[in-house]
Amino acid sequence: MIQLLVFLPLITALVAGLGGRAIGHVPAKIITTGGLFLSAALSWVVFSQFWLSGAPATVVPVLDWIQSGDLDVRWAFKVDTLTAVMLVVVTTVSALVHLYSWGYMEEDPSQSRFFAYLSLFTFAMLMLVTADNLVQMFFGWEGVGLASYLLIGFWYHKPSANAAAIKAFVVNRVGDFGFSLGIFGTFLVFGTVSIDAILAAVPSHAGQTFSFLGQTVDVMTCLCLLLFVGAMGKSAQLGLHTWLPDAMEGPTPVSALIHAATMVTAGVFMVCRLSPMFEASLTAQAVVTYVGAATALFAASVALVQTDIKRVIAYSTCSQLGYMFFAAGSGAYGAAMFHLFTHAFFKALLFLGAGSVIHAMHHEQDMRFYGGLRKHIPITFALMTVGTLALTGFFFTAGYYSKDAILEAAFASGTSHGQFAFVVGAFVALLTSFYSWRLVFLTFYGEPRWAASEHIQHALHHGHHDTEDSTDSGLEHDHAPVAHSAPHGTGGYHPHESPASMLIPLFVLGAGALWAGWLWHESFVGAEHGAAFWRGSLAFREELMHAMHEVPAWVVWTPSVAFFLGLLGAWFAYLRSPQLPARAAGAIPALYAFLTHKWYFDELYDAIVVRPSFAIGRFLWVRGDQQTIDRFGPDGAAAVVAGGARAAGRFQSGYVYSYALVMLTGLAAAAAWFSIGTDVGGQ
Amino acid sequence: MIGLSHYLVVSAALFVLGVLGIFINRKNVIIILMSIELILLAVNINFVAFSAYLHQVHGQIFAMFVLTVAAGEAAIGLAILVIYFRNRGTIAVDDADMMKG
Amino acid sequence: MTVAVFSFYLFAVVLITAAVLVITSKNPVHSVLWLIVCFFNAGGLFILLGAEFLAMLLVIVYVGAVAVLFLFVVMMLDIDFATLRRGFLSYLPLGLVVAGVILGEVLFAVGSWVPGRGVMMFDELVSAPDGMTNTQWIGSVLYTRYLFVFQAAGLVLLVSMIGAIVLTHRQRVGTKRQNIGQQVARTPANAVHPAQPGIGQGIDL
Amino acid sequence: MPILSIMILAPVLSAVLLVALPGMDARRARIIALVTTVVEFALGLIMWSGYENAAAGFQFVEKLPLFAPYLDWHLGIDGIALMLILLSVFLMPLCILASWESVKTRVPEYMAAFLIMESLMIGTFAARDIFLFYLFFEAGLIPMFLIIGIWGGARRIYASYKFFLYTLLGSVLMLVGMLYMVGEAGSTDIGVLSRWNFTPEAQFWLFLAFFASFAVKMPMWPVHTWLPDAHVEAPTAGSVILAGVLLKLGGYGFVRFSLPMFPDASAQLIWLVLALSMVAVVYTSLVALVQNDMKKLIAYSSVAHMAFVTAGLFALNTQGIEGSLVMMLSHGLVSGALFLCVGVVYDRLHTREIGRYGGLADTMPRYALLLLFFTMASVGLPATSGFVAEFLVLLGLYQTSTWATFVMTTGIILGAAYMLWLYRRIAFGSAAGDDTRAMPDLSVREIAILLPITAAVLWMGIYPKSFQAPMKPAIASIVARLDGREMATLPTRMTLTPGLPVNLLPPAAKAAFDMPMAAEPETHR
Amino acid sequence: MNPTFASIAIAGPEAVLTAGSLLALMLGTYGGGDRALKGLTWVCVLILGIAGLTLLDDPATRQYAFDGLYVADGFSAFLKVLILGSAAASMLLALPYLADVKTGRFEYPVLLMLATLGMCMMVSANDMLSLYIGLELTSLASYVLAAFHRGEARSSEAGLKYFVLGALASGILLYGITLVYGFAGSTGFPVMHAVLGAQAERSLGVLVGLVFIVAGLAFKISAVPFHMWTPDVYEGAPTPVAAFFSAAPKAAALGLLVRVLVGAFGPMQVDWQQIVIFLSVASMGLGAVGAIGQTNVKRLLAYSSIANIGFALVGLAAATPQGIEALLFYTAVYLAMTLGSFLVVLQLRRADGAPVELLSDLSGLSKVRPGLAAALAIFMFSLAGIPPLLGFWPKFAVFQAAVGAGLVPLAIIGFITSVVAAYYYLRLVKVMYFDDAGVAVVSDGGRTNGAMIAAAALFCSPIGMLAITPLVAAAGRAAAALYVITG
Repeated sequence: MIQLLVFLPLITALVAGLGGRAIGHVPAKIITTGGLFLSAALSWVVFSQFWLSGAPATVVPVLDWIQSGDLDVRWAFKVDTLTAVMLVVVTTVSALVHLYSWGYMEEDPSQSRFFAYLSLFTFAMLMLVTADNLVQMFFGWEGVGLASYLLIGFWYHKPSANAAAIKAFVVNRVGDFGFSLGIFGTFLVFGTVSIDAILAAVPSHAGQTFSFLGQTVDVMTCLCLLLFVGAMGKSAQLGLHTWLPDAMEGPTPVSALIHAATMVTAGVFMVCRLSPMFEASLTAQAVVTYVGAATALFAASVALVQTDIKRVIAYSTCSQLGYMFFAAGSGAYGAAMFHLFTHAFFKALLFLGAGSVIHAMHHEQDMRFYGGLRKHIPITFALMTVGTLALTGFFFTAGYYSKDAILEAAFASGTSHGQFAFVVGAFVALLTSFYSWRLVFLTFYGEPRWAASEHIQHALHHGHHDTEDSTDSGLEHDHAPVAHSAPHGTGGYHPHESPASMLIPLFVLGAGALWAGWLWHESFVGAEHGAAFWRGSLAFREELMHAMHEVPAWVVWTPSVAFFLGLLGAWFAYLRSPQLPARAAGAIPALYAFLTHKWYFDELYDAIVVRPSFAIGRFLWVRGDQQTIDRFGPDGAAAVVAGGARAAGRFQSGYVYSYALVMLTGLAAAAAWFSIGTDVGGQ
Repeated sequence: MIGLSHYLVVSAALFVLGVLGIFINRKNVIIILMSIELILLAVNINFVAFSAYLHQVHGQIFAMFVLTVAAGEAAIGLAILVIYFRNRGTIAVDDADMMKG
Repeated sequence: MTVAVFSFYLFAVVLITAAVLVITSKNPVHSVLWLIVCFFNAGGLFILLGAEFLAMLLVIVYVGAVAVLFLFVVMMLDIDFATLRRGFLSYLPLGLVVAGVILGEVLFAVGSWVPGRGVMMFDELVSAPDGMTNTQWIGSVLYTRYLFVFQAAGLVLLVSMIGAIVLTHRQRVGTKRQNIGQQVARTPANAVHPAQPGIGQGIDL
Repeated sequence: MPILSIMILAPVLSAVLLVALPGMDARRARIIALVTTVVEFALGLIMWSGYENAAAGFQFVEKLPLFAPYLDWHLGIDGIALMLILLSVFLMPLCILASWESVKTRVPEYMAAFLIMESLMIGTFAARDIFLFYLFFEAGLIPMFLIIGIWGGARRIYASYKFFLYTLLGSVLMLVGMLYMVGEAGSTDIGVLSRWNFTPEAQFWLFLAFFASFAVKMPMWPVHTWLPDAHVEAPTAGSVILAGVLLKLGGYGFVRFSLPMFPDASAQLIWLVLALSMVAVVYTSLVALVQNDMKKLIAYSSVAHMAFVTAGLFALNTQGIEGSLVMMLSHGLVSGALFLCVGVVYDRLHTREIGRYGGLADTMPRYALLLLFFTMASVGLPATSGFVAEFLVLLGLYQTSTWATFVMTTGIILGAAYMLWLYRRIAFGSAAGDDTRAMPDLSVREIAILLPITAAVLWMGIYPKSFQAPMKPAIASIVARLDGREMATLPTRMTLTPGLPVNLLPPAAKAAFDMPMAAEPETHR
Repeated sequence: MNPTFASIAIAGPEAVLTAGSLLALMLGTYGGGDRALKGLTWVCVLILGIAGLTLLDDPATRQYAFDGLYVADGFSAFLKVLILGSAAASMLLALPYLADVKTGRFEYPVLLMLATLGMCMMVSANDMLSLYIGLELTSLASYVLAAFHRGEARSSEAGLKYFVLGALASGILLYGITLVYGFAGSTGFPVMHAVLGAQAERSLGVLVGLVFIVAGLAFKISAVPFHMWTPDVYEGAPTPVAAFFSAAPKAAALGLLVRVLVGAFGPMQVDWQQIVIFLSVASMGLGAVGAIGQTNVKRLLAYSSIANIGFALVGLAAATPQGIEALLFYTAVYLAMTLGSFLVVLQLRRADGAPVELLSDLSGLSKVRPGLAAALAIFMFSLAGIPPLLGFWPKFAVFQAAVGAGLVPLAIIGFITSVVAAYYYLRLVKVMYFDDAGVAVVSDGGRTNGAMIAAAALFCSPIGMLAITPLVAAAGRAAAALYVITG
C-alpha cells in the first residue's frame, strides 16, 4: 500500500510529463489528479490506522541503494505516526491543489507539464517523509528542491521567475551543505545512516566530543546544528529565508502546496524526526529556539509592510515556521507537528484564496490595487476570512489550538530560551493578527482601487480575462502607471468568482482550518493521548505536556489578547483612518525602509556573496588562469623556449669564425672544468 | 738542455696561433686554411717530439700520415675554395652567411 | 750541445714569429710565404729531434707542393686585396681570451708532463735501434706494420683527387672534346634525326 | 578467446581499413565506424557478463612476451578496469553518432582517429604491464591531437599544442619513475609492482613523479588550464571522449599506481592532494560561474568534479575510493552528455556563446528536458549517478579531514549555482534571435544518443550496485594495502574521542585537545 | 696463411669496399660516365650488399688484424650493418634528385662508397692511427659531397664551412691524440687502456688530451657545442647528401666515440662521463630549442639530428653495457627515422619543379598526398618519441640505462627536452594536417624511394615494435662484445 501511495505520483508525473504532449492536457490532468486523490485516500487510511487503531511502526524495504564499506543505504519506507501525519498533510493538500489548478491553470499552454511537476513534487515529498534513513531523506529533500525550482521557474519567460528559481535552489543548497555534513558526521559517529539505528544509539553517544574543523566539539550539538542548517534552508529560517518570498513568482497553487503547506515544513519534520538527537543537546535546542523565534519576529515584522498579497502570506508562512521551530526547540515536538498540521490547512487555504483573488483580479497581486472585493467574490472572501481567523488564532479554530499549545509549551519548558520564545511568540501573535487582518481589510473592504493596476488595464484593453498568458504582459508592456485611470476605482472592471474546481478545495481546506485543531489536539499535544498517538515516533515529553496545561491563566489568555489587539489595530489603521499607515511610515522612515527592504538581507547577500562570487570568479579566471597560471605556466614556458630558440639562432650567425669560436669556447670550458675541478696530481 | 717540454711548449704556441688564426680572420678564407696547416704542424711537432723521447717510431709514422692527409685536405679545401669563389666572387669569411639561424 | 740549444731557440722563435705573421699578414701571398718559413723551421726542429725523414718530407711535400698549391690558388683567384683589409682586428679580443685560455690549459698540461706508468720516457734523444737511420727505421715498418693505414692513406689521396676533380673540373662550353663513351654508344637509331621543319622554322640541333 | 586483445585490435584494424581501402566515402566510413564501435560495446557487455564479481585479482588475463626485453603484451582487467572499459565502449558509438552529420571533412580519417582512440583507451585500462600502460596512456595523445587540430575550432592549433605538450610533459616524469621502479623491482608486471615495498623515500619521489602525470591528466589545479582550451576547440565527440574517458586516465592512474605502489607516500602526501583539490573546487567553480562559453563552463566544471575524484581517492578509505570511481564513471557519462548537448545546439547555430541562446525550453522542449536532466545530474541530485559519487566521496573524505570536506562540500552549492545559471541562460527566458528561435528540436538520432546516457545515469543513481559490485574486491585490496600507513597529520583529522565529555577529562588531556593537532607527531593512525 | 691475407679476410667489408670503389670508379670513368649513374648506383648498392654479406660469417669472438690496427667484433659488425644499409639507402634516394637538378655525376656513388669505407674503418679502428685515417677518409669525401652541387652558392658555402670546421676539429682531435700518445706511449687502444688502468692518479695532460679527443669526435657526431656546422651544412648541401650526413656518419662516429671511450679510455670513465653528460644535455637542449624557429625542413632535421645525438649519448653517459646496447638500438632506429623523413622530403617537388625545402611547402600535404603525409607524420611522432611508435623505445632504452646507472636527473632533463622537441615535430604534422594547402606539391621519385618510405614508415609504426626483441638482442650482443677485454 505504501509503495503504491508513494510511487503513484511519480508514475503519474512521468506519464503526464513525458507523454503530456502526446495524450493531451485533459487526460494528463485526470491522471495526475486522480492519482493524487488515490494517494490521499490511502494516506488517510494509513493515518487512521495509526490514529484510531494504533498500528505498529513498520519499515518496508524496496531496493538496495548505496553500499560501500560500512555504509549501507537502502531504499525503504518507514511508516509510523509521524510519517502518517505528514502523508496526510502532503497528499491531501496536494490533491486539493491539483484540483484547484484545473481552474487556476485553465488556459496555460503547458499545464500538463505543471501537473507533472506537482506530482513529481508530491512524490519527492513523500519520499522525504517516508525516509528510513538520512540519505533517502536527503533524496526527498533534494527532490522537492528540484520540483520547487521547476515550479517557481514554471513561467520561465519571466526573468524574475528564473532568478527566483535559481535563488531557491542555491539557497537550499546552502542548507543542504549543512545537512550533508550532518549526515557525514552522523555516519562517522554512529556508523550508520538508518534513522532507527541512530536514534537508538543516541544515548550512548551523548556527551561525546569529536574534532570538527579543528575544534573539539560536542558530538550531538555539532550534528544537530549541522542538520539544523539543512532544516533552516528548507524551512526558510532567518538567514536562509530569502528565497521564500521570491518563490512567490511561481503559480499560486505552487505557493500553497510547496511554500506553505508541505515542503517548507520539511525542516520541522526533520527536527521532529530526529528529535531524540536534539533532546541530547541543550545547546542545539537553544539554537533552534532562538532561530525560530527570531524568524517568527523577523517575518512578521516584514509582513506588516508588504503590499503583494502573496508575499504577505509568504512572510506569514516564514513566521509560522518560526513558531514550529521554537516549539521544537522548547521540546514540544508534538506541538510543532500539530502546528505544522493545522498550518497546512489554513495556510494552503489562504494561498489558494489569494490565488482566487488574483485570478479574479486578473493577476494583479498588489493589495494597493484591491479593495472592496467582498461583494464581488463573496465565497472567496468568506473562506479567506476563515483562514485568517485560523491563522490569527481565533477561538476554537485550528490555529487557536496549535498556537496556544506552542506558546504554553514554550512558557512551560522552563528554559530561558523557552521563556524568550514565549515573549517573542506572544508579540508575533499580535503582529500576525495585525498584518493578517490588514490583508483582509485592504483586499475586501474599502473602496475599489483597481483602476490604477496595469494588469486590470491590460485586461480591460485587451478584452480577455483569466489568461495566464497575461503574466507575460509585464514583459511585453510598459510598466508606467496608467494615467487615465478612473478616479473611482473599478475602472469598469468586474471581478468574478472562481470556478468550482477552485472553490471546492477552498471549502475542504476551510473545514480543516476550522475543525482540525479541535479534532486532533488531544492526539497531538494531549498529555494523555499524545504519547499513545506518537508512540515514540518523536521525542514526546509527557511532563512538558502536563506542565503546558497548568500554566497561569494569563499565559493562556495572552494569544487571544494579542489576536484582538491586532485585529483592532488593523481595523483602526486600514478601515477607520486609512491615512494613518502612510503617516506612520513617514514618521519613522528608517524603520519603514528597514522593513520594506526586508531587513536588507537581499542587499547584504548580494553585496557579500553574489557579487563577490562573480567578481572573484572573473578575477580568478582572468588574473588567475590567464595571467598567472597560463602566463607563467605553459605560455611562459613556451616563451622561455622561444627566447632560447632566438638566442640559439643568434649564435648560429652563419659566420664560420663564430662557429669556431663556439667550438673552442666549449673546448676551453671543458678543459677548464678538468683543470680547475679535478684534483690532478703527477706521479 | 732542451727537453721534451720545450718542444711541447713550442707546439702549444703554434697550435694556439693556428686556432687564433681561424677566428681572428674575417676576410680571407685562405688564411684559415693556412691556420689549419699551422695546427697540423703543431700536432706533428708533438708527435715527433714524443716519438723521439719515447724512442718509438710510431709517433713519426703517425706524423707522416698526418702530413699525407693534410696534403689531401689542403687539396680538397682549395678546391672547395675555388668553387666557392666561382659562385660568389669573393672569399671573405664575412660573406659566407647565406645560411644561418 | 749549445749549438743544439741555440738552434732550437732559433727555430722555435722564428717558427712562432712566422706563424704569427701567417695569421696576421694582410696579403695572403705574404701569409703563404711566412707559412713556408714555418715549415722550414719546423723541419729544423724535426732534425733536432732526430727525425730527418719527416723533416725532408715536410720540406718536400709542404714547401714543394702544398704551399705552392696555396700560392697558386691565391694568385689564381682574382682577389681584391684592398677590400680584404677592412675590419681585420675587430674580432680579436674575444678570440684572444679563448686562445689564451686554451694556451694556458695546454701549457699547464704539458708543463707537468709525465708519462704513464710503465711507459719508458727517455730524458735524452737516442738514435734508432740497431744503428738504423731514421729513414730506415720508418721504412722498416711502414709497409709491414702500417700496411693497413698506408693503403688507407692512398684511398684518402684518391678521394681528395676525385674530390678536387669533381669540384673544380669544368667542361667549358664551346670547346670540342672527344667522348669515347658517346662514340661507342652511338647507334644508327640515334644518329639520324629526321625532321620536318615548318616554313620559316629552323631545326633545333 | 583473447577478448581483450580482440577489443584492442579490432578498432585498429577497422581504422586501417578506413584509411587504406580505396573508394572509401563518408557514408561508408560512418557505417563501418558505427558497426565497429557497436561490436566493441557488445564485446564489452559480453565481458561484463563473464566477469566474476566476487573474485579478487585480474580476469581475462593474456600474456605474450612480444616486446621483450622492454615489455610484455600483458592484459587483464579487474573491476575498476572493467567499468572504465565499459564506459569507453559505451560512449564510443555515441560519439560516432554525434559526429554523423557535424563532421563533413575527411570523414574516414576522423572515424579512424576515433577508432584508434577507442583501442588505446581500452588498452590503457587493460594493460597489466607498466610500460604497456604507458604506451597506451601516451599514445592517446596522437589521435586526440589530430582530432582537435584537424576538426577543431578557431584556436585549434593553440589548443592542440597545449593539450599535447602539457600532458606529454606531465607524463615524462612518470616514465622516469617507472624506469626506476622497474629497475628496483626487476619486473614490469603491475601486479608485482603493486606488492613491491619501495623505501619511503623512493616512494616519495616516485609519488611526485606519477603525480605530475596524473595531476595534469586529471587535471588538477593549477595544471588544469589546458582542459578548457582543448574542450572548447575540440569537435563535440572529441570533447566527449576527452571529458568522458581521457580525464579518467589520471584517476585510474592514481588508483592503479599511486595508491597501491606508494602507499606510504600517498598517506604522507594527502595534504598536498587534498589542498589542491580544495582549491580546485572553489576556484574552478567560481571561474565556471563567469564563463560565456558553454564548453568552457562545462570544462571548468569538469575540473571541479575531478577534484572530487582526487579528494575521494586520497581519503584513503573504502567510501572515498569507491566514490571516486563512481564519480569517474558518472562524470564520464554526465559531462559527456553535457558536451553532446552543447554539440546539438552548436550544430544548429555554430556558436558556443551562451548569450546567443535562450528560450530553448520553448523551441526545443525535448532538448531542454534532457539538458535539465544532465544539469541536475551534474549538480549531483540524488537518484542520479552524480549524487552517489559525491556522497560517497564526501562521506569518505569526512573521515579523513573535516576541513577538506567542509571546503569541498561548498562545491555542491557553487556547482548548483553555475550549472543552473547556465541552464537558465540557455533554456529559459526568450530566444536571443530569430535564428535561435528557428532551431529545430532534437532529431531521432540525437535522442538516440542522449537517451542511453540518461538511462545509464539513472541506473547508476538508483541502483549503483551493478556498477560497484565488480569494483569492490579491487578496492578492498587497495584499502588493505593502505591500511595502517602512517598518514600525514592533518589539522583536522576526524577523530572521535571516547565516551567522556570533554569537560570531564583530566586537565592535561583537555589541554591536548586545545593544542593544534599538527603539533602532535603522528598520533593519529 | 699469410698474416696479411688473414687480416684482409678479417677486414672483409673494407676489402670489398676498396675493390668495389675502385671498380665503380673504373666503371664510371669508362662505362658511360654520368649517364650510367643509375646503373652504377645499383652496382654500388650491390657492392655494399656484398660487403654486408662478408659480415655474415663474423665469428662471435673478437679478431684483430693488421698488427692490432684493426679489430672486428660484434660491435663493429652491428654498426657496419647499419652503416652499409643507410649508405645504400642514401645512394638510392639520391637518384631522382640528382637527375632532377642535373648534377647526376657518377662520382656521387663512388664518393659515397669511399666515405662508407672510411666509416667501416672508423668503427673497426683499434688504434688512433687507423681511427684518424678512417675518419679523414670519410670527412674528405663528405666535404666534397657537401659541395657536390657545385654550381650553387649555398652548396659550396656549406662545403666551405664544413671543411674549415671539420679541419679544425681534426686538428683538435689530433692534438689530443698527441697528448695521450705521449702519456701512454702508444696510440693502440688496448695499450692505452692498460696504461691508463694502471694509473692511480689522473694526469692533467691526459685529461686535456681526452677533452680534445672527445671534442674532435663530438664534431663528427655534431654534439653541442661542436654542432655549429650542422644546420648550415644540412641546409646548403644537396638534400640527399644531407640525408646521408644525418645517417651513416652519425652511426659511425657514435660507434667510434664509444669504441674510443670504452675501449681506450675505459679507466677514465668517471671523467669522460662528465663530458658526455654535458654534451648530451647540451645537444638535447639545443637540438630541441634551436629547431623551433626554423622554416627550412632540412635545417629542422639538422637540429633534430643534434637532439637525437644528445639522446643517444645518454646511453653512453650511462657507461654500462646496457647503456651501449641502448645507444646502438637508438642509432638503428634513428637511422630509419631520419632517412625516412628525408625520403619524404625528397619525394616532393613544388609545382615549379624546385625541391621542397620550406616547411610552408608542405602545407596541406595530407590532402594532396595522404600516404606521404601519413608516413612523415609517423616519422615525426616517432622522432618525438611518442609511444607506440618505434621511436619511443630507443629513448626509453637510453633513459632506462641512465636511470639504471643512477643518472636520474639526466633522464629527467632528457625527457623534458624531448617534450620541447616534440613541439617542432608536431609543427610539421600541423603544417601537413591542420593548415590549408599552400603551394601545390607534386610527388616525384622512383618506386624505389616509395618502397623505402613504406618500409621505413612500417618500421617506425607500432608494427615495428615487433622488431624490438631481435634488434635489442643484436645490440646487446654488440655491446657485450665491446666489453670483452675491457670488462
